[in-house]
This record gives sequence, structure tokens and C-alpha cells, in this order.
Amino acid sequence: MLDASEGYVTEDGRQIGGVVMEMKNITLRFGGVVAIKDISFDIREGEIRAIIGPNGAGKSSMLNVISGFYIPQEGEVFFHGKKRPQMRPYEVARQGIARTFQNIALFEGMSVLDNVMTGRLNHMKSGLFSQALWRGKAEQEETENREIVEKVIDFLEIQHIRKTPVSRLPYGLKKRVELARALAAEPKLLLLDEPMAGMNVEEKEDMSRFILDVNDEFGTTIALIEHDMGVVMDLSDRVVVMDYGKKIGDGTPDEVRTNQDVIDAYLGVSHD
Amino acid sequence: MPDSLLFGTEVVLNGLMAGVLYALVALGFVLIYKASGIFNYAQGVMALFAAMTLYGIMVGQVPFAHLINAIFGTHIHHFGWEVPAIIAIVLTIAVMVLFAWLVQQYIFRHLVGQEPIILFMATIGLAYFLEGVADLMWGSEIKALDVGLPQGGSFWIEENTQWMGMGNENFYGFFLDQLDLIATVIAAVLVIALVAFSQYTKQGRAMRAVADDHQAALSVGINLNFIWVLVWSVAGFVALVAGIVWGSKSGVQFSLSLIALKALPVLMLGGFTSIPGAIVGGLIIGVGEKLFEFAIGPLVGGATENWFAYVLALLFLVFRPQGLFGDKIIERV
Amino acid sequence: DLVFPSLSYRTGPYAAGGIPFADGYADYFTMLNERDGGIGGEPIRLVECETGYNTEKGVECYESTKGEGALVYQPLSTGITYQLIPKATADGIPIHTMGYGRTSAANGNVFSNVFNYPANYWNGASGVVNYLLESNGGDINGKKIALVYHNSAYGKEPIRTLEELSKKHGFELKALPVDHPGQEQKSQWLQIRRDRPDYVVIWGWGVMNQVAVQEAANIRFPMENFIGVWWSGAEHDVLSAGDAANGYKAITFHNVGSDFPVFDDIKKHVVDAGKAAGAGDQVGTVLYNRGLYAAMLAAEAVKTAQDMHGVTDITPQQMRDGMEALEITEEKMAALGMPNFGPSFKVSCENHGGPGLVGVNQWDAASKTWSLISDFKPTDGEVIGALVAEDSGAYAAENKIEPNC
Amino acid sequence: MFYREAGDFKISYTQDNQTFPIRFDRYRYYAVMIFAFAVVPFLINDYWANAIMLPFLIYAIAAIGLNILTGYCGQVSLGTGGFMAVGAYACYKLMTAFPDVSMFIHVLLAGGITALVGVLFGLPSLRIKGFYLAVATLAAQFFLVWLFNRVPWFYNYSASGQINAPERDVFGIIITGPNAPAWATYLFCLIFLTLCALIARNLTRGTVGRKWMAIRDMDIAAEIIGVNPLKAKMTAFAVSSFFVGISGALFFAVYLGAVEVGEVFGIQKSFLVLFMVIIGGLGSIFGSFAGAAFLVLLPVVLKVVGADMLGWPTDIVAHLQLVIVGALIIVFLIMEPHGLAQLWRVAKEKLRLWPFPH
Amino acid sequence: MLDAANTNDVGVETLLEVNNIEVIYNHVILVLKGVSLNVPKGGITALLGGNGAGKTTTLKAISNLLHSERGEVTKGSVKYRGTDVHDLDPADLVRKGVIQVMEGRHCFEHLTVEENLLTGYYTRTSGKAEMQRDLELVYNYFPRLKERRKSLAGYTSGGEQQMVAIGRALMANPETILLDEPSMGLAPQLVEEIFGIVKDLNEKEGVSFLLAEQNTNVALRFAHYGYILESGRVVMDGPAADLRENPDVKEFYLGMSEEGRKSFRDVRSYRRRKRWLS
Ligand SMILES: Nc1ncnc2c1ncn2[C@@H]1O[C@H](COP(=O)(O)OP(=O)(O)OP(=O)(O)O)[C@@H](O)[C@H]1O
Ligand SMILES: Nc1ncnc2c1ncn2[C@@H]1O[C@H](COP(=O)(O)OP(=O)(O)OP(=O)(O)O)[C@@H](O)[C@H]1O
Ligand SMILES: CC(C)C[C@H](N)C(=O)O
Ligand SMILES: [Mg+2]
Ligand SMILES: [Mg+2]
Repeated sequence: MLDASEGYVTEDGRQIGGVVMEMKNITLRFGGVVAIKDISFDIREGEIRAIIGPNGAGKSSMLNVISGFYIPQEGEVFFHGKKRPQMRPYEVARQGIARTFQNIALFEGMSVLDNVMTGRLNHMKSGLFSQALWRGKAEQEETENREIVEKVIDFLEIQHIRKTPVSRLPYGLKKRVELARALAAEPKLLLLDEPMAGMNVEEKEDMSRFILDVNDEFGTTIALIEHDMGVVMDLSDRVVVMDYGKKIGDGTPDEVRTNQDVIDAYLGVSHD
Repeated sequence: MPDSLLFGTEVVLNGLMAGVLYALVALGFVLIYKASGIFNYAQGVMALFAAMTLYGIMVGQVPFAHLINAIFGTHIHHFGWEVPAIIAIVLTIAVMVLFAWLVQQYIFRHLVGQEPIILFMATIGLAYFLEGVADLMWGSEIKALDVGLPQGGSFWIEENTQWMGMGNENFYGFFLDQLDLIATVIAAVLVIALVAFSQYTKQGRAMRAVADDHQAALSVGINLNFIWVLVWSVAGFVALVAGIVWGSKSGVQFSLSLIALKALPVLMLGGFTSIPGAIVGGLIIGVGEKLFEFAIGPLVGGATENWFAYVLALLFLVFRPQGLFGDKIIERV
Repeated sequence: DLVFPSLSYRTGPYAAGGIPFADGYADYFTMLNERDGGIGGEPIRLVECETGYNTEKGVECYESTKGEGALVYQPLSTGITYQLIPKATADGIPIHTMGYGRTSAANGNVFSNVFNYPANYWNGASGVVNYLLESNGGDINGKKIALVYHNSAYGKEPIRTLEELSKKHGFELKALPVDHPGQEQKSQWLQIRRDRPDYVVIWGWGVMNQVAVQEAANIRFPMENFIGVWWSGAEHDVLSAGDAANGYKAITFHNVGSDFPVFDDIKKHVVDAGKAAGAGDQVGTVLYNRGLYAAMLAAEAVKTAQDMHGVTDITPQQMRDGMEALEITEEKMAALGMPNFGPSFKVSCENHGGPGLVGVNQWDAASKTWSLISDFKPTDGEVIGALVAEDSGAYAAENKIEPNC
Repeated sequence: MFYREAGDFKISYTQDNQTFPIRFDRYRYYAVMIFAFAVVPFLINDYWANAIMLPFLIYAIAAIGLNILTGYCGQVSLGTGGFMAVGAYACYKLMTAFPDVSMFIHVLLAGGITALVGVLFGLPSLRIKGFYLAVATLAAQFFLVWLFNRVPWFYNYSASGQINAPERDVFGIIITGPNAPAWATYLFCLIFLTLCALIARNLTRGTVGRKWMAIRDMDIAAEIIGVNPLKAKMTAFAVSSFFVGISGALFFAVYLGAVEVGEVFGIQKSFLVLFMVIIGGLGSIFGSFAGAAFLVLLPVVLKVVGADMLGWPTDIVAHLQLVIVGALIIVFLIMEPHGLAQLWRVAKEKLRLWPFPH
Repeated sequence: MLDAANTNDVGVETLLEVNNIEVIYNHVILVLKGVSLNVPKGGITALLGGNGAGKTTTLKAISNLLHSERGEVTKGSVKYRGTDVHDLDPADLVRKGVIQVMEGRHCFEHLTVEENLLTGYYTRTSGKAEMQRDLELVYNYFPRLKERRKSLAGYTSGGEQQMVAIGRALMANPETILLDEPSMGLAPQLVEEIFGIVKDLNEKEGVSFLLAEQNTNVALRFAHYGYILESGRVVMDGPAADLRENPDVKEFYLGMSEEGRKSFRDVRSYRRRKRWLS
């Protein structure tokens, strides 16, 4: 099922497409620390791909490699089948890859609305002059994009804090705003770094719902790092397991759950 | 040796000395920055204030005499006694400690956890305030400060280096200012002491912790007030040293506070957080600007020192954004 | 009443020079008020305004005082002077920039409201050269002269004159700029030490002076061959260098010391009466005397104006006329208790610059006094005249000014 | 209570995007504009124009400029004085080279030239950050001042190196030189300030502004979500310098009339404008106005009270002035670190809730 | 509301007593609207509640860290061992034995991992040997930290930083620890481990804990007593065992329904459900 090159069908019947992003033999070092050691895996169109592993395993670093923030010493990244040349992170973002961060990276000095609007930067093209005068294209574009953003805001139920400066928000809402910002970009590939850390079950349920809906409604491909095994096992289609920078497992949640290496390194006891 | 080489050497030597003088001022900045992330704009004014206080105590001036006279119509100026330099220095140190305590008690205690730019702004307010107080307290006329440091070129060095000219008539031996030589010794002692303090003591470690995260420092029980009074006192002492050295050169008056501007490129080059950086930065800047003025200055009309120091520092920064020895700028997401 | 604004600076980097001047300027007027009840019976009102040597504050001071009927401005700053020249001219108020400001304002034909008698910078530059000629038996061909100057409009003023004069007398000129504030002059003085010029001339102000004297002493440059402009020749400029400064010279256009009868009056009516503008400790210093001198010239101009127009409460316009008709004679000065305090001269419509006589002072470190070692002597009118004509002509053309006389 | 927004509904996003979405604010704004444009010119005299209004208007432009760079884009700059000098000298060269062209054009062009220079000196900001950048911009400050002092071409070879503004006009109304009427200079500067404020407002509420703020708040994250840091920073430098250049040109040509570069555009100027921005409030256009007004007015007020009303010696007043300004800065920061603008915002919030405390 | 002290089944003595406190941020934002709670000596007390309920604020109010965030306790009192600690310096409170592990790690980025840990020792005066011993103890708890001891804390991974923050607090040898979301961002087995450590310290050393947690499941498993906070008010409290059995808590905080744990996939509606207060 997994190696069908044209994709596969999930248990709940979603059609998963071809490979969107492929990491080949990635190695990343920081001085003496080897954060990622010769890892390869792929992400397929429309799937929810989880990356798990103990703390310091290199998961966040892997996302950073995907977004172009870290440049691996070895290995190649293929996007839509083409080898990706070295790119600045903002160029990667323009290709339709959006993400959230483990240590919330919102723009603290701006309102929620403005934060989410920044997600649409790559869809807005009006020039400096038109904006300076606020006539014609600039104004129209602002309104159009505002509508899209408002949809996202509605979707994530953060209307009531639209105009609040994000610095005043509690942690959990910040995470949601961050997701909103990423969604506003209408990405093809969405990278989520521990989106549910610091949430209680109810909030995790909400968040899961959002993620699933995004995946369902827009067909967005999602890569997800998460420590809550319940969430990972329930949501993801395939899971990569990392430990000390190495890949120790890759497969469906069920395969991974029963993988002895994974149990030893990460799960401790087998989770259900 | 050919003239240009001899003179070039002399320029380099004097550049090193000038660098030490800059470093003396820069040290004060580094200390406070390291301990609190505060870019202390008032450091120059502190040097001025310390030197004025020292002078005032030495000659027995009545503080705020002018103000008192204006309000009460009296005519007091001096107590009529003089205080020996050593005792005056000790008293001035006490004043600087008191100053440190006041600054902490009335300003920075209330600004814990604010962004760097806000803290910077507060030091600007402090600079204004202190400048006004210093003038009100001791008057704004020039004061000739003499704590007994020797001045003028060193004959000894001059005579003993004359042979290097190998009969060159134009060469009179190297010129080195005695005051600068003394400043070098003082600076070396200060740097060694301060490095030892910050790197190897508990208070030093606490100081660096505070600089990183005020809240977290509080949460592990570091007494911010104490740390800050401590560093501001030390910075006040460093300011006094700088004030004495510079004040002996040019008299104690307002412009003394502007020496801070000479310290900034030094800081930038050495790194805001590094004590040895202040010295190394000072030396590089001192030599660099003097050499440039010597070699290129005449071609472009001179007076290049002010900007060249900054441009030099800028060039270094492009390659090392945190300065030569500054703490790494941590970029993670 | 007669309103004299005093745009003084008792704070900031140049306070050390600003204080004594402002004290002298104020004390003289206070003395007139106390002793004579003003000038011609009209009381004097001195309006002091702090500029901090800062042009913007200078503008504020000008605007806030001009409405009070200010008779004449004496801003003690070349920067502020440049600022005020067009404004005051438009407002019909005279400016007196004694030994500073825009040199070419000596041409009254162009600068109707600006006066810089009794001497200006170019007189100063020429005075220095004349003095050197004199002490070298009239020949300074091939001598090397270094000019250490404040890198500003003020410091650049003498350069052109000195260049002209170097062509004429065959000396070699080397100009070394020092940036504000002038705390660091190592490079300049090392260069002087290398070049060994025969003379060093300094055009400084503020801390730059002290440092220069100190550095000159450090490299053991012979003080006799070190000459300052009149703004580099006050007590505080040399005191901090101690004995090493002995023999340093500076040019001047007025006398020094407190050996004049007028000081008795000042002491009696002002200092002892507790009415001194400052702490009263500046009386008789070089810059105090200069302020005093400026006040005296202003008061005399008022008297002239009062005589001309037959009113005591004169207007700024009348003050201007008075200044233009001012005549200072030996007798007048003697009567004021200031015999031989300055040169005698006469202002005219064309010449607002006075006679341009320059004397030389020398510092005696032991007694801590300045003393006049060369009398007030004329300067090179030929060279200066041409330069004045050229510069003022350019200004007139640029601003479309019709000849005034 | 006193400050209402209830009942003020917005039915479109365009409305919600207005500069003053609350009706009360909007009316107040119109009232201020009418007063400034239609009433003040009839009241103003030389003193008010030259000692208070002109410096206020011009500093407000500079403060808006610097606020864009520092408050919105987070790049602390101490080169403002140098950039103002560029504006002033550009204006001077243009005025003397093309005497018949309208002053309006000259000032705009001076702003444009400054924008170019600003971009050039902004380049290091790609690598250098925070206070390091602040100090690095001093290189621009000192170098530019040195350059204008050194190269006689810039000051048309005048003997002293000073530049003087000759008489120039706009539509026949004299704007520069000693004969310019107070109301004309005032209006001229006011027009520029209004334009600058509007442009700044438009830019900061749109994409460009959001890019700047993103860079300010977290540059790495901004880059990862798609902001090109080079472009964002350079536009900030350009726009900021454009405003600063305009203010420099006005400062020289309209306000002072004669300028000596080291004195007028020295480092003190850079600091002064920065103080205005911080005291007023980083990242707030209103704050730029407030900061400029505060630092222009306060010394004048203190002087009037101390020297003119109480008759104290000027030096004591000047020293006390330093003490008071310094103390006020500190007190303000302790009360409200985010400047007068934030103080104003909190006041509004309190008014809205009045008479209830929360 | 119930008087918590009465229902307390673990401790005899009440260490920390929070009495009806009100907290306002920025002079206008009222966040805590009268919160009271007790931490008994030797107990583990959990503070639960959703995002923005005010858990962090409560902890900061206790440890006096609000000041630097422009927050203010405007009403009520905080007592430690019967004495008012309301206007004590945070440092003095640490000396009294109360230390807080802040939410979001807050490591000293430019200090190495080891130096970070040593700052925790700041208030103690018992000499180098003991310091070394305690350091080893912490390394025993978190072997990962030992490997990274020489790295700058700023470069370590999220979980490693969390370990540093907890280890640092342990170095102060506290009597009471205020733990703000210790499990956030930690791998499951590490969460277990950390709670194991908490339990260990509690049982062996008698350290008392006040624990703000989102992870209700684990928290209630280890705590003795729990408070549930909603929008700045305590809406429910009781012994942990009782809370675990409460059907509302079960549904909203433990994600369990009658049939046991639901799959996250099966949660169909994410509209906000019933709240006690709002
Ligand atoms: N910029 C960097 N410089 C040095 N070391 C780094 C850097 N970024 C990451 N590391 C190291 O690489 C390792 C992997 O870090 P990473 O953040 O990817 O872990 P992680 O799997 O996301 O862990 P966690 O679950 O705790 O977030 C860690 O040991 C970390 O210290
Ligand atoms: N510095 C602040 N300024 C203004 N409001 C704040 C500030 N800090 C927190 N708040 C507000 O206080 C409320 C409580 O926040 P708090 O951080 O205490 O919640 P929490 O229960 O810890 O939530 P989480 O589980 O998400 O951390 C939130 O609504 C938040 O918006
Ligand atoms: C006026 C004098 C005191 C000299 C001063 N430096 C000036 O500006 O010209
Ligand atoms: Mg991670
Ligand atoms: Mg919290």
C-alpha cells in the first residue's frame, strides 16, 4: 500500500497523491552536534505526515531544513519531483510552504488581524506607490485579502480577538493565531511544529478538528510534529520516527506503534 | 630606517595609547550592558560627573553653591579647605556608589523586563538629568584637575629610542605620553580584574544571567537590585578612572561627556558584551584611525578620525555581526 | 527703556568661554544702570537668553527677544550670526559680531545691519603674520606655519587670508583641522612634531584650546612660537597645562587686566552690591573684558544715536545709525575709565569693520596673567580688502542686494 | 462614557480599514485639520512660527521618518542628522542650480535623493542588528557631515563652508529667506507634514507596513513566512530617509535659512529625533507628533517659566531644564514605556469604561 | 466556594495561602477575579484550566513576577507560612524556599547548560561540594543535559530547554515549587519521567508543588488536590481523585466520554461547549 508510486487510499477513504516533497540523505551538523544524520523520507500530496521522536532528536531541525532556514551539509531536497536549489526561506515560502513554530513566533507588536494578514503577503502584489496613496489596486487588494483572512479567522474561531495585540493573548490562543497565519497563505504544504503543546484535551480536540478540516476541505498536505501520541496516532496517515538525528521508523501509525525500536527510544510503553 | 616607517611606527604606538584611553570609557559601557542589557548612554556623563565631583571635593567647593546663592542671595563658594587627592578619590567612589544605588532605586527597579530600547531611553533621561545636576552642583566652568599624574612626553623613551633613527636627522626618538602609559597600566589591571569577576564568580554569572532574561533571573532568586547596584557602582568607578585620565588631559568640563562617542565604535568592534573586547577593540580603533589619518588623511583633507573609527568598526561587523568577542547572536526558531 | 538681549551660553561644550563674556557684557550694563541710571537717563534692560551655542536655540532667543525692542544682537557664535544676518536685516535690527561672525560683513555696503568692528578674523590672520614678520626682521620666506583649526565655519574663516598671505610672503601653510569638540588631537600634534613647523597658529574654541596647549607642551613645542587667535587666548585655555604653557601667545583687539578705573566702578556698583551676573569671579579675565568692551561699544553707540536723533528711548533702526556713526577716541575711553582699552576708530557706512588693529598677548604661567606684548597695529588692508569685496560681492549677487551707501 | 464607540458600526472592510474607524476620532481629526489649515495661518506671528511651529512641524516629519525605520521596521538608526544634512544640501544645490523651479519640487527631490543615500547606508542592516546597527549608522552620520564639510562643491565654495538659503517661492509666494511671511512658511511645512503623515499612515496599514512590523518583531520568522528581508528593510530605509530628507530640506531652507553642517546636523540631532520617537511612542504616527511637540515645547515652556516669569539666572534655568527634561523622560518611561501614544491609548480605554474602573 | 483547607486530605499545615486575589494588567485588563487557593505542606496541588484561564497569572502573582509585566495584584493577599509575601522581592521569596519554573522555559540563552543550572544555586551558601553534588543529581534526572552541558542553552532543543528550566529550579533546593506547564513540549516518556521526579521529590524530600497544567490527565494522576480555573475564577476544586471521577471534568478535561477515550478524528463538532461561567 505504501509504496504505490501513484499514492494510496487511507483507511477512511481519502485518496493520497504522489510525492510532494522528498528529503534524500539529509545530514545537518552544528559544529560537533549532529542534529540530523542521513535521513530520507517523503511527503505525499494530501496526506498528514507526522514526525515524532524524543526531545532533541532533530525534528524541528528537519522542518527548518524544509523551510530553507537550515542548510544541510549533505543531502538533497526534491519539491514536486524537482531538485530544489539552495533558496532563501522567503523563496521557499513563495513556493507554497507555510508553517508554525515550536516556540511561537508571532509578531508580538501587531494585532491578531495584522498577524494573519502577513500570511497573505505572497498573494499581494501592489507596489509601494499605490500603497502610499491608498488608491486603486492597494485598497482593493487589501479588501479582497481581508475577506479571505476573515474566513480563516471565522474558521478558527478567533473573531473576538481580531483586534487584540497578540502579546496579550494566552499561549493556546497564540498557537491558534499562528495556525491562522499559516492557513491564510493557502499553502500547498503546511508544516506544524507541536501545534498542540500546552493545550488541554478539549483544546486539542478543537485543534485536531481544524487540522483535519484543512486537510479535508483544501486538500492541504500537512507535516506535523507532536508529542501527544493520541493525537499523532489518530490524525496521521504516516509517521516518521527520529532519534538522535537518525530515522528509526517510518510507516503507518500501527506499524510504528508496534516497532520495537520506537517503543524503546520514544514511547516507553506501547500506547493505545 | 626610512622616515615613513619610523613615523608609521610612532603613529601605531600612539594609536595604541589612544586606543587604551577609548577602551577605558568603553569598559563602563560593557559592564552595564553585560549585566543588564542596558546600553548606558549616560556613561560619558558619569565620567564627567565623577571628575567634577572629584575636583569639587579636592578644592572644597560647596555643592550647589550657585543655586543656593541665587535662591538665598548668599555668597558661598568654598568651604575653605582642600582635600588630598587620595581621600578625594575615595570620597568620590562613595558618591558613585550612592549614585548607583539611587539609579537602581528610582529608575531601573521600575523598568525590569522592558525592551532594550526603553532601557536605553531611560539612560538618556538619566544623562540629561545627571548633566544638569552636575552643572548645578559644581558649576559649568572649566576645572583643571591635577591628581598628580605625570604629563607630557616621556624623555626616557624619547632618548632611548633615538638611535633607531640611525642618524636620521628628522627623528627625535619615539614620542609617548606618560599619562597614556599610566592609563595603559590602569586599563590592563582593570580588564584583568573585571574579566576574572565576570567569568569566574557567582555574582559574575548572575550578572550574565540577568542580561539574558530579567524575569527568569528573578525567578531563580537572583537579586536584581543588588546585581545592578553592584555593576553600576563598578561602572561608576570605571567612569571615575576615565574621568581622571581624560580630565587631566583637557580639564574637566562639558566636553568630557562626549568621549562616549569615541567609545562607541570600540564597543561595536569589540562586542558589547566582552570586557577583553573593549581593550582589543580600543587598540584596533586607535591604531586604525591614527594610521588612516596619517596615511590617507592628508589626501582627503584630514579630520577623518571621527568617521573612520565608525567605518572601520562597520567593516568588521559585516563579517562578525556580534563584534570580535561579543556574545553570539542566537538565531533559532 | 533700552533693551539689550544677551544671547549667552552658560551651558554646553563652550560654556567656559561663554560665561565670562556674558558676565562682562551684563556687568557693564548693570554698572551703568546703578551708577548713571542707564544711558542718557534711559534705564537699560538686559534680557539674557541661553543659547547653549546652539543655532536653533539662538533662533528661538532671537524671535522671543526681538519683539521687546531689542537694540542690538551679540550672539557670540559664528553659526548663530549667519542665521541672524538675513533675519535681523529684514527686521531692521543691528548685529554686532566683535571679532567673529561673517568677516565680509565689514562691507557695510552689502551688510547694512551687521557690524564687526573693531577687528575681524581676517585682520586677525594678517595680524598674526605681521607679528611673525616683525619678529623675523620682515622676512618669513620659506618658514613653515601650521594652522590648527576648529573644523567649522569659524575655524575655516582665516584659511583664505592665510593662503593669500602665504603667496605674498612666501611662507608655507599647512592647515590641520580638528573636529568638534577637539578632545583628541594626537594625530595633529604628532604630525606637527614630525613636520617641525616654525610656528603653529591655532584657531580654536572650547576644549580644543586646552587640549592644543597641553599637546603642544607634551611634544615640547616652543610656546613662543605658538600663537592663538583671540578666542584661543583666555586664562582657562592655558591654566590646565600649568607651567608648560608659559610663553604662549594670542592676538587680541583690546586690552587685558583689571588695571582700569572702570573696574573700580564695577566692583563698587556691581560685584560688591551683589548684582554681578555670574559668580563675580571672572572680573578682569580676558573674555570678561571682551564682554565688557562689547557692552561699552554698544553703550557708546546708543549715546551716539541719542545725540543724532534727540530721543533717549531709541529704536533698533536708530541704534543702527548710531553704530554706523560710532566714533571711539582716546579721550572718550579715558572718560569712561578705560584708557587705552582698545584702539580708537570710526565706523562709516562703507566700513563696518573698524580699523582692524591687532595686538599680541602673552601668557605668564608664574603670575597666571596675560599681558600685552605688542601694541595694536594695522593689518594688511590690501589683501583683506580684496577678499572682503569678493565675498560680500558674491553674497550681494546671490541675494540681490542693492548697495546701501 | 466620554469616549464612545458603541453604535458605530462598520459594514465593510474598507470602512474598517479607515484611518480613524471611530466616528468620534474622525470628527476630532477634521476639526484639528480645519484649525491647522484655516485658522492658525491668520493668527501666527514670527515668534510662533519660527520658534515653535516650524520646528515642531519639521521635527514631526523627521520623527515620522525615523519612526518608520525604528518604530515600524525595528532598525534603530542614529544617522538621522546625517540624512537630514543630505536633504538640506540636496535642496541647497537644487535651489541654487535651478532658481526658477518651485520650492515644492526642490523639497520633494531633496527627499528623493536622501532616499537613495539612505538605501545605500541601510545595506549593512542586512547583517547587523540591534544596537550594533544603531552604532553602525553613526558611521553614516559622521561620514556625511564630514563630507559636506570637506567638499567645497556642496557649499558652492563659500568662504566659511556655510550654506545660505536664497529667496525662493511657490506660486509667487515667498517661502524661504528673511522676507518669507510667517503664515506662508507655516503652511508650506504643514502641507508637507500632512502629506508625510498620510503616506506614512497608508503605508503602515497595508502590506508594506506589515512586512516592516514583521521584520521588527521577529525577523527570522518573517523571512520564513515569506518576507524578503532585503526588500523590506530597504524600502523602510528609503521611505524613512525620504521623509527625513524632506525635513532636512525644510529645516535648512525654511526654518533656519543658514546652516553649518556639523553644528546643525550633528549627532545631537540624531539623538534628538530618536528621543522624540521613543518618547512619543515607537510604531505610532500620532506618537511622532506627540514626541516632537513634547521636545520642542518643553524647553521653551521651561525657559519661559524659569527665566521670564520667575526671573532666575539663565544658566540655572538651563541646568534645571536638563534636570527636568531628564526626570520627565524617566518618569514617563516608568509610567508608560511605550510612549505618549500608549499613554493616550490607555487614557482612551479608561474613558471608554468610565465611570467603571475596568 | 468550598474552603479548600478543610477538604484537604494530605497536609497538616498550609504552606501557601492565596486569598481572593485580583490581578489587573496594564491598569485596565482585569484577569483574575478573586482567586483563592491553598497549598498544603507536602502536597501536590494542581491548577487546571483552559487557555487564558489565568493559571500563569496566578503563579506569577504568587512569586511576585507580575510587576515586570505591568501587572498588579489589586486585591487579596498571598501568605506563605502565615506571613504576607505580597510585596517581597522574588529573590527573597526564593530564599524563603519558593521557586517558580516559568512557562515557556526562559533559559539564559548565552549561558551554557551547566551555567544555567548553576544560577539556580545562586541563593544557596552551602559551598562547592554540595553544589557539585546537586549538579550530579540533576544530571541524573536528565542525562540528556549532561551530554549538552557545554552548549549554549539558546541552541538546545525545546525539550532540552524545559529540562534546563526544571533542573535549574531544583538546584535551589526549594521547599515549594511553582511549576508552570512542565509537560509542555516534552516527549511522552519524559513527561512521565518529570512527573516521576515530582512525585519522588514530594515523597522523599517533602517538597510541595503547585502545578499549573494543561495536561489534566497526567496532572490529576499525580496531584493530591486540584483547582479548576475558568476565566479568572476558581470554578471547581476538590481532591484529585474526586475530580477524576467528576463527569464534567471527564468530558471536558480528560477527553473521555462514557465509552472511554474518543479518537481525535471522531470529534465532529468543535463549537464551544458548555461552560460553568463565562
Ligand atoms: N542552531 C543550532 N545550533 C546548535 N545546535 C542546534 C541548533 N539547532 C538545533 N541544535 C541542536 O540540534 C538538536 C536537535 O534539535 P531540534 O530542535 O531539531 O530537536 P527537536 O527534535 O525538535 O526536539 P524537541 O522535541 O525538544 O523540540 C538539539 O540537540 C539541538 O541542541
Ligand atoms: N502581559 C499581559 N498583558 C495583558 N494581558 C495579559 C498579559 N498576560 C496575560 N494576559 C491575559 O491574562 C489572561 C490569563 O492569562 P494566563 O497567561 O494567566 O493564562 P493561562 O491560564 O496560563 O493560559 P495558558 O494555559 O494558555 O498558558 C489571558 O486572557 C491573557 O490575555
Ligand atoms: C564667537 C566666538 C566665540 C568664536 C566661536 N567659535 C564662533 O562660533 O565663531
Ligand atoms: Mg522541536
Ligand atoms: Mg500559562
